Amino acid sequence: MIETPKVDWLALSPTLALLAAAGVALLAAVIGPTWFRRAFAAFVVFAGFVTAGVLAGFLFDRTPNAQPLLNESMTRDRWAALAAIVLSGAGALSVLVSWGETRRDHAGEFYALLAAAGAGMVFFVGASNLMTLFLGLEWFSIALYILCALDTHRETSLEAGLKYLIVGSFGSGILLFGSALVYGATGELGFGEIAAAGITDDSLLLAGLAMIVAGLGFKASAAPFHMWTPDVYQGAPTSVTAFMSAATKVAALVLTLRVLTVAFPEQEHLWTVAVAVIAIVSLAVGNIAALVQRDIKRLLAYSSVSHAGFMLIAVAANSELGGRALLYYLIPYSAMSIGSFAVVAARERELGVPVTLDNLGGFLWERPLLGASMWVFLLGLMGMPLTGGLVGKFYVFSAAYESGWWWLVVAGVIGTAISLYYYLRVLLAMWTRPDPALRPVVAGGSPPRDPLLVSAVFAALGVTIGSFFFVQPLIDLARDAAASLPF
Amino acid sequence: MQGPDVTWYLVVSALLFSIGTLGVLLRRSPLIVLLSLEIMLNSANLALISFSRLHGDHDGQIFALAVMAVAASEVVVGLGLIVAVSRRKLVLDVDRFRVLRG
Amino acid sequence: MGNVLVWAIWIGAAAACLGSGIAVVSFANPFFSALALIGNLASLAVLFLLASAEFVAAAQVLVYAGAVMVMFLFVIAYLGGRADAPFEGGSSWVSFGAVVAATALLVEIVVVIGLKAGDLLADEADVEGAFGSPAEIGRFFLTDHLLAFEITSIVLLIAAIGGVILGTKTRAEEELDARA
Amino acid sequence: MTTALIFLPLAGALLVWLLPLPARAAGLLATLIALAEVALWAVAVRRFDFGQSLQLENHQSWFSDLGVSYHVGFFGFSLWLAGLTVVVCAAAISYATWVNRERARAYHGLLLFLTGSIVGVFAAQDLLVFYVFFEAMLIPLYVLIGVWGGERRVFATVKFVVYTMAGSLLMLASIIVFGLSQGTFDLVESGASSNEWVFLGFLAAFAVKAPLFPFHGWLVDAYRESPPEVAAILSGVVSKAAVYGLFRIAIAKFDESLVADFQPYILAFATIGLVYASLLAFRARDVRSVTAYSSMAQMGLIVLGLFSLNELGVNGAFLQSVAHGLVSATLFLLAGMLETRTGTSAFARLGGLARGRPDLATVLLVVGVIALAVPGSVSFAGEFLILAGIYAEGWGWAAVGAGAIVLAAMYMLRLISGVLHRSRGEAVGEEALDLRPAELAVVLPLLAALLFLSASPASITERNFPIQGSDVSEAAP
Amino acid sequence: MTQGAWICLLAPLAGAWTITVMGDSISRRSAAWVSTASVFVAFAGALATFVSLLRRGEEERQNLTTAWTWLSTGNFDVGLTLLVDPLAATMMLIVSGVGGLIVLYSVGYMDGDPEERRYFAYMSFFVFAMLLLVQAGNFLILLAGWGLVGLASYLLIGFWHERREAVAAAKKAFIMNAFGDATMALAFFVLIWQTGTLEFAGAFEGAEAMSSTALNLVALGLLGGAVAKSAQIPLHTWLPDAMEGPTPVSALIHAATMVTAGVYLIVRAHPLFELAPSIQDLAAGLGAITLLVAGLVALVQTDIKRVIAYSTMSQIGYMFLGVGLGAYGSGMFHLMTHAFFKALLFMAAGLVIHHLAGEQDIRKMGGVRKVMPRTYLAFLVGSLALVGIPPLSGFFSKDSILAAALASGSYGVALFVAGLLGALLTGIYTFRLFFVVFLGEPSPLVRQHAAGHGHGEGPWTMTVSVAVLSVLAVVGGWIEIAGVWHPFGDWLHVVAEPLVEPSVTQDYVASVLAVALGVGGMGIAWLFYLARKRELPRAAAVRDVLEHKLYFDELYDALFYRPAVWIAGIWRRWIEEPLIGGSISGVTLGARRAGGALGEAQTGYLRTYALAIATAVAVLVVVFVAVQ
Repeated sequence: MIETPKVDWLALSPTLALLAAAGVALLAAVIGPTWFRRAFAAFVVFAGFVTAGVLAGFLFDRTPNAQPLLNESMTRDRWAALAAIVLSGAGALSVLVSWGETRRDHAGEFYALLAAAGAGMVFFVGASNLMTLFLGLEWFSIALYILCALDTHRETSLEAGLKYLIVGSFGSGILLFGSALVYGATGELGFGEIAAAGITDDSLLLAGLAMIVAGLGFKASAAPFHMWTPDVYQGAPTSVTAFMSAATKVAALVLTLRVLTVAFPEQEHLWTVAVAVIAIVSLAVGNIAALVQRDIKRLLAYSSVSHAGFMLIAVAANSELGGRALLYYLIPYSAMSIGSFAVVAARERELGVPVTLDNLGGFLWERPLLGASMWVFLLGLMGMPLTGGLVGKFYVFSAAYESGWWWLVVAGVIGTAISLYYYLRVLLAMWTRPDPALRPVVAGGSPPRDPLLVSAVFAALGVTIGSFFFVQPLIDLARDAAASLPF
Repeated sequence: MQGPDVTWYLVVSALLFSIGTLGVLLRRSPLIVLLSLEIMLNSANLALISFSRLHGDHDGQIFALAVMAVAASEVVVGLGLIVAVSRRKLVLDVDRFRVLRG
Repeated sequence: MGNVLVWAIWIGAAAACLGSGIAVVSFANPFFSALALIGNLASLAVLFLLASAEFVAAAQVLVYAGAVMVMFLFVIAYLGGRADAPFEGGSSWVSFGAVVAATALLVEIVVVIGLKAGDLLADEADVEGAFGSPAEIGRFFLTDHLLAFEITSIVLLIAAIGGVILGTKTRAEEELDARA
Repeated sequence: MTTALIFLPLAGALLVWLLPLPARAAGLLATLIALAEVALWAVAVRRFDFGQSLQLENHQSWFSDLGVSYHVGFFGFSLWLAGLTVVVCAAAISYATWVNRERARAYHGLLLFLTGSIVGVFAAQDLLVFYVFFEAMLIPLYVLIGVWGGERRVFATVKFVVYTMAGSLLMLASIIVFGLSQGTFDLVESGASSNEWVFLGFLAAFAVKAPLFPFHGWLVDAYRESPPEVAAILSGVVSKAAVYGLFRIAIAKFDESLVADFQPYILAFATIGLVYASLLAFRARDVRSVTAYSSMAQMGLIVLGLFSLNELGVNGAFLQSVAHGLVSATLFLLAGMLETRTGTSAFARLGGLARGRPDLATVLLVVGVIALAVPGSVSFAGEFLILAGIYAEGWGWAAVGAGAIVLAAMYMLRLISGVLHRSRGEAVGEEALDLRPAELAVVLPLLAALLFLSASPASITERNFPIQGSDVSEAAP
Repeated sequence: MTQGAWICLLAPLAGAWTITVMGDSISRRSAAWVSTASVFVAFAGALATFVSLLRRGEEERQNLTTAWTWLSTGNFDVGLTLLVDPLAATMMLIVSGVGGLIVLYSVGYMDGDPEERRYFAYMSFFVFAMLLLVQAGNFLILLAGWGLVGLASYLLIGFWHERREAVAAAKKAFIMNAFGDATMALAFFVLIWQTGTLEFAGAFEGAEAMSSTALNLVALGLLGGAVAKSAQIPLHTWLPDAMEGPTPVSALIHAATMVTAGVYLIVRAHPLFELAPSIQDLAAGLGAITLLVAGLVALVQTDIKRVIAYSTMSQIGYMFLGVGLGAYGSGMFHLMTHAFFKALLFMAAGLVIHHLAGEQDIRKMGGVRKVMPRTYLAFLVGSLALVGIPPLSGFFSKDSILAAALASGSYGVALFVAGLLGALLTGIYTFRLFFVVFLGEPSPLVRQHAAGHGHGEGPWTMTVSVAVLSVLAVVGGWIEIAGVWHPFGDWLHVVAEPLVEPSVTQDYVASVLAVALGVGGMGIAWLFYLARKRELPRAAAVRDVLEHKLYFDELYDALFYRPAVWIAGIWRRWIEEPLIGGSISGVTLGARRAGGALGEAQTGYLRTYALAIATAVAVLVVVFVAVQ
């Protein structure tokens, strides 16, 4: 007779909330009347994300110290909980952003998949053995593949979906083989057990570790595993891009740090250096490649690559301060990237064409509020004052220096210096006179009254600026969360 | 156990893995690329199973089963995509998908 | 005696497996590739069996070689001639790099395995007959790896939805076609 | 008090941005806010006890784990620099109102934002706060130059950005190293560091901002392309952030032995820059370039004074900072007024403006004469103290500096004659009017301040440092 | 008693300020009168000061009065301090008195000039600056006045700013003086670090303890300033050009007051010079050289004002000679008389120029006496005084200097000879000018202007002041008669104890010789220029050199100006534009190129993306396994 294991429902509650939302939305999409599907699904999924966030907060509160669940299938700790909060926030904002996208078919499914992807990430950040890691990864990846390709009438959307699917499966195949090797070396799947196996320099283990790092680096879109990023970000529906740019990074980076610290403490001397090098490459590639971009989504994609570099610096620090820095950085970063993509979406809808440096002209004068918000977001990505971006960089560099990586600090500084150039091009482009040829056409409806998007932008704005003034509370949260990893 | 020991299983899986890789890297038909991906996943499965045999615990086999499911899902989505693509009367050739670049 | 037989089967399976694998990536026509893959999966199932993973082997044959590949063949048939694509090409350095990278990976993994061949991989646990039996697997799925089990179902569900969504023609597409 | 002084303009900026006012009204509102800021500063001066060191402090923990806190306050000298800021910015804003720049709301908002952040720089007593304001000061400048500038504005902006940000990011790295090794980022609590790389990092940032000799690539284009009032703020005030930083951080927060090691090289670069810029100014082709190079030369002189490391020199440096700030601001504003009349500031096409334009002639003459440090003027007092101070470090420095003063006479007189004297230039039409009352109202206060200070420079030098008669290492907080 | 001093200082400033601020709201005439009044008020203040000083005993004649601290840091501070003592009082009287007369003269002279207001504002400002200079109670304030007079002279030389030459001359004057200011400033730095103060008394005390090199440096620096300001060789080239300014300006600034400031400085700072005797001798030597060279050059000049300008240089050479030898009283005495007669000469010349509608070339003049008899008289008086014919003022002052030279050793004798030669030259060039301009037959130009302009030889303001100065030029010298009485010397005694006391015999020897040579000079001039008994010697080379003023201008041009321009050009072409300016554009270009390359790598082929991943993985694995 099988004694069914005791399941900690609270630990799973955020995931379940999102799954439930997905299910309801899906049902609505199938059975509800047409006019009713979209609104209902959107509302349910938004509510699902909010609930998940609240539950995650509750979880954070109730989890003073980490507990492995179900024979280390997953871990209930504050690290995962805080990440879940950020993810839920990102998801909720993306829902608001996506509302304005006039999608006549599959609207319900769209939101269902969004919720499903969110659920996958929320689960993923808590995963703590190689199997759940792989499954969680595939869970949200597959959802994202579909979302990217959802606008089947747009060739770019299809192209993005196909590229993401193939390259992504390739990456996860490598991750999988790596996991297999690690399993072979240790005979264990759970992170803690792998570390407990106490195998220090086993070539199987190391090869597996290398492949796992690569697989996770792929999801975090760190160079040289980044090349799918610009294409996919550009081709995917903008709201999906917004969600991916924030959430995927959060999930991937948070779990990367967890795997590396929990499962491979003995190999620290290897993976810190590897991560550091990857970070530098990402900084260089992301920033330099962005210099010549004219398509804003593409430019922001490259900038997200460079930001992955920044956050990997925090990972490479491999210290409690590093974890703190990573979690802090993720909060304003998510807000800024979602916000900026939201603004791009708004512009795109009123022009009916992809947004480039040229047709961003005069945006600040036509849409002062959105333009000003875009300003703040870009300044934040630059790491300028009055945005959390500055404090985030500050923490990351501090962590790097504290761990003795002074050359990472230098690299980060240089990267930032380069990045200013292209951000500034966008900033100044918004000030230039509007080109009469680019009067808002009645494509997405001109100008679309989209209060939800605007409110999303303002929420992101609030986080971006608030995280600058109220560092202490955020840092306290981050400290508690980072405390649950073994540094 | 009878027959060759685990090492040889692993060699085979390694060979399969690189064959799959080659397929992904070389072939231009998305269908065949998908098939090659399947081969990669299966090579991993082989490794998992032989390791689980080696250590004598079931985790590897469980993992393998899960991977099977995942592989199936990937195939489903992939085929759906391919169908959608062909619906748009686009040539089924991954090298033709380069509107997005630079 | 039996050992020799096992050896023979193993070698045959392995050879078939590798051969069919090569066939998959080298056939010009996806249809044949798909068929080759079925063979590949089947021969893999044999290897699984030899590695005392009965249930996995069975699943491999039923689920994989059965269901999935059939779906594959359906799609290929549906696409008809447009499924064919030139063998390879594009920029030559990509092909060259591909070969180099793949062989590099192969060599590395083999070397890694070889390094361990002596100690770790030599002494395998001896297991009782029930090892890998459906009952065992099922028990694990319901206890230790409950989550994994559930998640696979979720993943499959999502994939199914995706298949449906991507498979159906949207109104936007229809308009485009109408315009064309 | 200090917080109010910093945030009044920032809040004003928000107000100007948000209120849907017509251009003129927005400008007037901005001007009023700027004047209120000046009044507030006057109150601060009244409250300030020049016998004491750091005052008007506001302290508020920001994030404790790294020991960063919002800590602002004023010393005597920084209070003067802040005063310079508010006055010059008020003049600039009112001038912008008078010339009625397009998109006035954005423009004036940016100017106010600039004002607030500069004041913040001079008030900052925490390294990160300093960095924050230092950057916040640059953002509006980028826009003001890049959007409202001349034809080659983008080029100028890019240069400016690349230089300044390279500098200030180096400073960020230095700040992090300094703060983490000191355990706090508070400038008052932290001790002196002895890490020369950190020192060089700070030095680079301030050398770019000043600018010092090899780091001035952005100077001419930025000063030539930006709107006159922005150039006025840029050269008059923003460059002084470097002075404050050099003194408050590079000198006060590093081991005397370390500073002493670097002193000769810094002095050498400052001197080279002084002569170099003076000669280039002497050959420059238009008013703006002359003013640009001259202010570079002045910064070299000020740095000489700072790194004389004795009270004469440092005190003179701060006096000269205020003097030069007022002078170059006025000169750039005048250049702007010239351009509105003649459409150019090139000497080749100017000349003869003195005839029939007494106000313009008088104002330009007085400012120019003060700029060349005619004995008895405030800038003369400043340069005299600086050179007297640097003389103690070696008569050679003082000799070169004195020579540079002669060069200053040469290029300033060239500027004055090029604009006012000789036969009328082709760009000068009869319709080119004398200064309008509004323009006089903008310029005369600056002029009055200069004349007052010329009558008694001591009113500043007596109040820079609490401990009179001590050597600067004590005067330095 | 110091109120007088303050009134004297501030009245002109107030005048200048009023005119500037009132602008168009007062008429040009009233501006002129405001200025004149302000200067005469200053004169009254000076008189009051003088009288109150007289009332006191010898030793209470030095009063300091401080308005406020001007500049201070640490333990070093400088007040806005005035020093009222006999020397200052004398200068105040000369400056405000002669100044008053000249400003009054300008009222007529500048009548009708469109920018009269500016002119009179400048004039008052100059008087203020000059008074600040002579009343300064410490070196820094003295330097302030020193610079401000330079500024005023710049403004007034370039008053007619449409004239390119005028502007150029003004710049030249200012820059050369700026050089002098710089050397003085350097001297002050030494003083500050050696004595800790710039107060006269304190500095002089502290100087006792200074090393001789430091002292030499200080004295040299001061001398540099004095030489520049007083247009002594080698810093003299600006003065002749300065004649581009209106004639009253030349009279006031470049004859009577400012250019003599160098002499005043040496007397004021005589303790420092006495501690650095070599430098003091240098001063005397420079004076001697200047008086000869200037005299020679004056022989060939054809511009009436330039001739007088060179004579000014040479007369100041006498003064330097005197104070350089320590005959401070004599130097100051000559300064005063020279102020009288040289101002007189300039203003008389001004009358002529004014009458001839601005013509200054003496070759176009002649027989002016016929049309301007009174001017002729005045000019005659001035010339005689200049040559030093008894009993006119120049006689007494110049001879006391020569006597002092005679009385001070072999070096003195050498200088004495130079002085005598100078007297000869003075005679020649002065009367060359006089004969050519006034005697002989009226030239066409003169006849053409014979009718005059309705007001005889000039408006009353001009004639009156000329008349007053003529009287002074005659009687000015009688307050110091060698061997008879010397109140002037005693008056200055407290301030500057002279180093030499020539005996009466030495006095008489000097007088006889000097007068003889002066008369001789007049004779020679008569021979060549009036009686035309002899042709001028055709020493073309010499004449050429003299007409080019010994090529000083060309020399400085080649030495300083051109190199500066050249270096600046080089720097701009080879450093500023390519290196400093180009660097950034190079960097950004490179960055963009790299970006383009990366864009190329992003081919769009998803197979390359996969390839990138595969390669990276391969590398990672190798590294990990290899390093472990």
